[in-house]
Amino acid sequence: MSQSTPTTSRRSVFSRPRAEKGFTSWITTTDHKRIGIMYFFTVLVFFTLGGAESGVIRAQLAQAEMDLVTAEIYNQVFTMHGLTMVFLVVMPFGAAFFNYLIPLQIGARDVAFPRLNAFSYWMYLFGGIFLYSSFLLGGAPNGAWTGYAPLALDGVSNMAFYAIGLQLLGVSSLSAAVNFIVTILNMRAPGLTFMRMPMFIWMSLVTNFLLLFAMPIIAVALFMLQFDTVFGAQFFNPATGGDPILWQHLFWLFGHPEVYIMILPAMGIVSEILPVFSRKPLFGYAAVAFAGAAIGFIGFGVWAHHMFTSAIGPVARSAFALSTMFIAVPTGIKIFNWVFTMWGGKLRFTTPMLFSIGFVSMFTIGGLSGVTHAVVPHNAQQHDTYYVVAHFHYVLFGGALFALIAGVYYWFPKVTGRLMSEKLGRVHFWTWLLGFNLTFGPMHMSGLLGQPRRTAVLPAELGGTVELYNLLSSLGVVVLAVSALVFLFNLIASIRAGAASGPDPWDARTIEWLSESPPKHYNFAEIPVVSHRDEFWHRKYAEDAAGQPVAVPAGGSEDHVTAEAAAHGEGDHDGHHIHMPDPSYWPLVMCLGFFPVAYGLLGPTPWLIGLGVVWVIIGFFGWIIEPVAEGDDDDPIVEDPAAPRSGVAAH
Amino acid sequence: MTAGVHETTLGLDHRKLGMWVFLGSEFLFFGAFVSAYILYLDTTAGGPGVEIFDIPFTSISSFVLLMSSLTMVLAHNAHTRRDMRRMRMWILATAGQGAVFLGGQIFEFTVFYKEGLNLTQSPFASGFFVLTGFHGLHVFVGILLLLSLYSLTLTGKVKPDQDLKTEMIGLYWHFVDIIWVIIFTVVYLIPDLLMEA
Amino acid sequence: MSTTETHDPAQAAGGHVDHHPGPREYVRIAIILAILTALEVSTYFVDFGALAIPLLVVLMGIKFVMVAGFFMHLRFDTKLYGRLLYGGLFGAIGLYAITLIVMSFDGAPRV
Amino acid sequence: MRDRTKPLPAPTLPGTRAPIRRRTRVGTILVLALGLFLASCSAPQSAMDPAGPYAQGPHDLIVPVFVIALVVFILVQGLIIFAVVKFRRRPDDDGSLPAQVHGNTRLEIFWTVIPALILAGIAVPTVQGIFSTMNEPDGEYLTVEVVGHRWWWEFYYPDFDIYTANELVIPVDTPVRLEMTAADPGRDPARGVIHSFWIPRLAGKQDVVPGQQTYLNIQASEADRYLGMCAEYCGLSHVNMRIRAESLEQGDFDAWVDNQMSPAVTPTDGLAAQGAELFGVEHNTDIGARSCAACHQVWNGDGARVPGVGPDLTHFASREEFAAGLFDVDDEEQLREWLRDPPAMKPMQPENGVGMPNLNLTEEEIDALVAYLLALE
Repeated sequence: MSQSTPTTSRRSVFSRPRAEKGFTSWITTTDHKRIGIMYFFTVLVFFTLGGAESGVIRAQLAQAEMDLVTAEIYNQVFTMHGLTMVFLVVMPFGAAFFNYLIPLQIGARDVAFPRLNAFSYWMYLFGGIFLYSSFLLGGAPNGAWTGYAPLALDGVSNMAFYAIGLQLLGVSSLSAAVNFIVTILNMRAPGLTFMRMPMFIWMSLVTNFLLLFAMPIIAVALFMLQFDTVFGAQFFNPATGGDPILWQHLFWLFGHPEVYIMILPAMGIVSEILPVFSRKPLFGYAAVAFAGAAIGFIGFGVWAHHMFTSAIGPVARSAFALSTMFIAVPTGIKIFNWVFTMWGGKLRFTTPMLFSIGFVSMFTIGGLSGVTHAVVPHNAQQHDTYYVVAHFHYVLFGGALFALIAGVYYWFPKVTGRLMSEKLGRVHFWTWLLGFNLTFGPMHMSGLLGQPRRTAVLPAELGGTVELYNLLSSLGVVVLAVSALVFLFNLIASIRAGAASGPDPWDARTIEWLSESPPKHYNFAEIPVVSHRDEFWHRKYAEDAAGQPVAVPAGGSEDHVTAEAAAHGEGDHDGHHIHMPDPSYWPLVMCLGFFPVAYGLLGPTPWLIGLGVVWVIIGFFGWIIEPVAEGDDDDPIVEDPAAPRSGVAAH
Repeated sequence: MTAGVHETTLGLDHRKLGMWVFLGSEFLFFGAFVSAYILYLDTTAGGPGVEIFDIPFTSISSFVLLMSSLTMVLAHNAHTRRDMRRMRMWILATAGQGAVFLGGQIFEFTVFYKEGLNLTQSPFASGFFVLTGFHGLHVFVGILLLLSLYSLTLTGKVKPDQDLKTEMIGLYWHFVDIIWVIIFTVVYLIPDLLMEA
Repeated sequence: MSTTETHDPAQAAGGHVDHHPGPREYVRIAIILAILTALEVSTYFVDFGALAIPLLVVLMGIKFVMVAGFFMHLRFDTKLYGRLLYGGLFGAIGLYAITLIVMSFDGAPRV
Repeated sequence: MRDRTKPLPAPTLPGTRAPIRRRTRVGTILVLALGLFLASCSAPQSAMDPAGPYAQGPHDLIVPVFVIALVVFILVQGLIIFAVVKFRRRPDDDGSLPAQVHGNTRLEIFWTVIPALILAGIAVPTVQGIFSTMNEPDGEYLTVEVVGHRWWWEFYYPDFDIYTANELVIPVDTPVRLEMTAADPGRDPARGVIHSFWIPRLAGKQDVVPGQQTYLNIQASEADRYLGMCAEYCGLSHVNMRIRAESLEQGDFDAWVDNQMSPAVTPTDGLAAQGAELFGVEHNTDIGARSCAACHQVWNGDGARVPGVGPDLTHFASREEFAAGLFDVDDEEQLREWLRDPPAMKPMQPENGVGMPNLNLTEEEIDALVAYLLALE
């Protein structure tokens, strides 16, 4: 294989697919933007399922002693609601943004390992399908998303699906984490130092390090659970001296970083949007970045605050109370920095801005109720009640989801070249805010009034006040459902016929807006050279003699290409010389092999496991020996001196 | 070797950086199993405990695995010198020693089973078998990687100037070895001493 | 982090073997490792008393560092790799040590 | 500890309530937050309505924390609202950029240090509170052994050798230390799962773990009936695992103990005698799959009291409710329906070894058993 004539003339099973349009092009794609889009639409599907499950929950609890569904079904539904929203919605929603934005924001043409990236997506999709197939195969897991042993060991809990399904999703997250860490560390545009990185990149880096170190822990916990349930091991079985508390430690050693895995990307998104629509730089960039890193770091040291009522002693309770209170400090720093980013600005209330402000406001509530949990003696009253349910929905719905939706509105023009309807966007925001607070606000009260979580009916003995709050919550879900439909309609209508956005609809600050909208598959005709934080903004504005920023006339900045020139003035770069990773079947083929392995492990069914293992190994070999169209990845790429630096992405 | 390396931000190869990132996370994986093992050291439910270990036997297989790191690094060294004949020889030697180690582990497991220590016996037994079993799985994957590397050099798919591929597999192999350095001490030697004391 | 950014790429590139030891040194290191292992195993036959366990831990540490430093080339490669490896190692030791301490000394009594 | 009678008036927290009331005018959200305090007394299982020192202590700690949280909430939301109103782009905006402020070190240090100080202030009483709620009570206290089963609670008074179920009878103003574990079936921890013992008005919750012993202190200041529930998800019938604590004045409590310590009287004639025969009480062992005595103990004075797989029924009719607080003992029809098909009344998994199976009793058998059970005063 040489640089000049690719080997694509010989077609064989190992030839790489070449379709650029249609179904094949999507299932074989290694383009980070397409994978990001696939993540997003898969998330939408699972969000619909998880939302439907929450509808069942709230319908059952709308009034006391209802029996719309049996306790058996209810327990499956609330378990799957938790699993879906955590592992199949919020986490991969973040991954959708990582995929689409990280290369664009750091001035790269793709991620470090494009095929591994496709692999991560397929593992996510198949993990989700595997989990949901349990509904058809004897019932979904019903041991709650925390999977506490020994209840999870009981066959009636169907938790083998949980142990194996989450394992698949964990493989997806871990490989994605390696990929994104290498991408961010090693593929930044020239001049893009750490302290010039967009805040979303900072938060992505922290998040992926959290994933990197948290996923192996849950992998071990799940292996132990699976060995206990399927092969009769004794890790958590009290009968032979096993300790059920070990599960709780391992689960929350993963589970608390997981909380920050879900919220940090959202914080990154908000840190991008607020400056743009305030027309000011992020207030205290360094403090926000380091607070994010601190949250990630301390986030590993607070896990036992989920176990304050468990079998742990007063010393551990005290120590973890202190560390938990401590983590409120960096979180507070961030909130004040966001508020002061708006301070003195000229705020434009576009839909992404509304959702971002909503995030800061709602997340503050979740943060404050979080601090109250650290008051251990009273935590014993709040724990496992609807007060906790309210708290984590304020963090994950009012926090993470608000920001992720803000991100959808904000980067929609980047992805499609069109704008979403602002009018519908505003309707969506206000109904979303109302529905959200109506649903989860009353839960604070019903929890403090003694309503425990995970109850298949609302006991009448809790009293009329609790019933009233539950009815309000259930009404809130109706509002949320309507609001979600508005969003969905807006999304589809705007994809089809949204107004053209142009390359820079928001007067943005970061370099993803230097590329066209939607970006060409190689992202940048020429890799931008970065000399400032908020590089794109600095290319558009310069300071006058008085230090006041003024717009630079198009093409006027002496040492910079302007936005328009960068986006359109491709000159001699028409993309033909840019080598991009080729599509590949093998990530998909390899991932398919995990289906027989996973179903085989349920039984266990040895031949099915064997079939799957052989399949995976074949897929792996196909992967490593498939030809690379423009020369093997170890060969120097020299034929085009102006060729991209980042074209060296391993294939 | 790779022109591309000089063009990355840190001047590092993506794949090697990726391998190190992954290896860093593996400590969290094995660490959890080791912790469970330590926690359940005395939890034998009336079955056999650490006294069942045959330290001399395990020492020999540990030594074989340790020495496979030497042949691995020699294979890499030969590859960097473009000496593919030696490189293949050392690769085979490494895989062979890995196989000897695995064989020893299978033998050990069989003996333990016969003496009444099996996975379902006690938390101690589960901790021991699953920890060393997952290590064995890592060795097995390493052997597969070595054998495919070997065959790919034969077919010319891995070329003399691609010593990075050997280095990557070497990193993985050495990592599996240093994990065993820890396991050998923490799982076998120290508990054995504690039991005598 | 800034050190990893400013260092000379040529020094870090995986293919630059000029700084790496040759086969002779590798064999020498392996011999030392073998001796250390023999010393470890000797605790099984010889009674070192209270010193035995600290000795084993130190020997384990030396072996670990030697394999990582020489065979995995950490001594000759960019510091970032070492930080990733030891970051993972000490992170794991810290987290699991706390877990074991909490479970062993501040847990509930068995019935 | 303060004296309170039920129903309770508005909470009596003099120092803290006045400032809250003043802030109600700030906005509807605050009204909602205030409602949290006001409404908290109107529910029978409220965690904000302490009735004993082990609930009062945590309550006295959390109320100031709620107030601090409310102040921070008002501050932050106020800042947001102020910024949104004040700094919105005006219609007559000239398009110029606002001052490009990148940060302010002094401000940033300020909002790092102040929250840290506030949290340090909360941390001290928190740690004190942890130890004071978990330590053994000072002075004399009553010990009760608690076993969490799927899905009912077993109580054993070692001082009196009394077994009872779901209704925990305690003397007023006496600390009670619960020694808790979980097991299924019987007292075999093999298949026990984690539960959590929670009577909000008496104390916070504490998990109940199979194979381990955990402790919880409770104390009631009033003779009253307190509601509680299992608070850790424990499978199918988690919601149907209620707890009742009945606090009695010391004299009433002593009388109750005397009654419970006495053996059950086996009726000698009539329907109740047939019921006793069906129950299998005289044999007190398994005399066939449909014998009640295979699972339920009715101690008639022979031999030692031993816990059964199911709730102890020695003085069944002295309780107010059965099936873990779901049904009234007084309601004969509910008892009948229960005997007809227990899993239909309360989801259970007898095929999985937990819960009461349907014994396919005839109507005559049910009549006899009901008569017998209601005779077990």
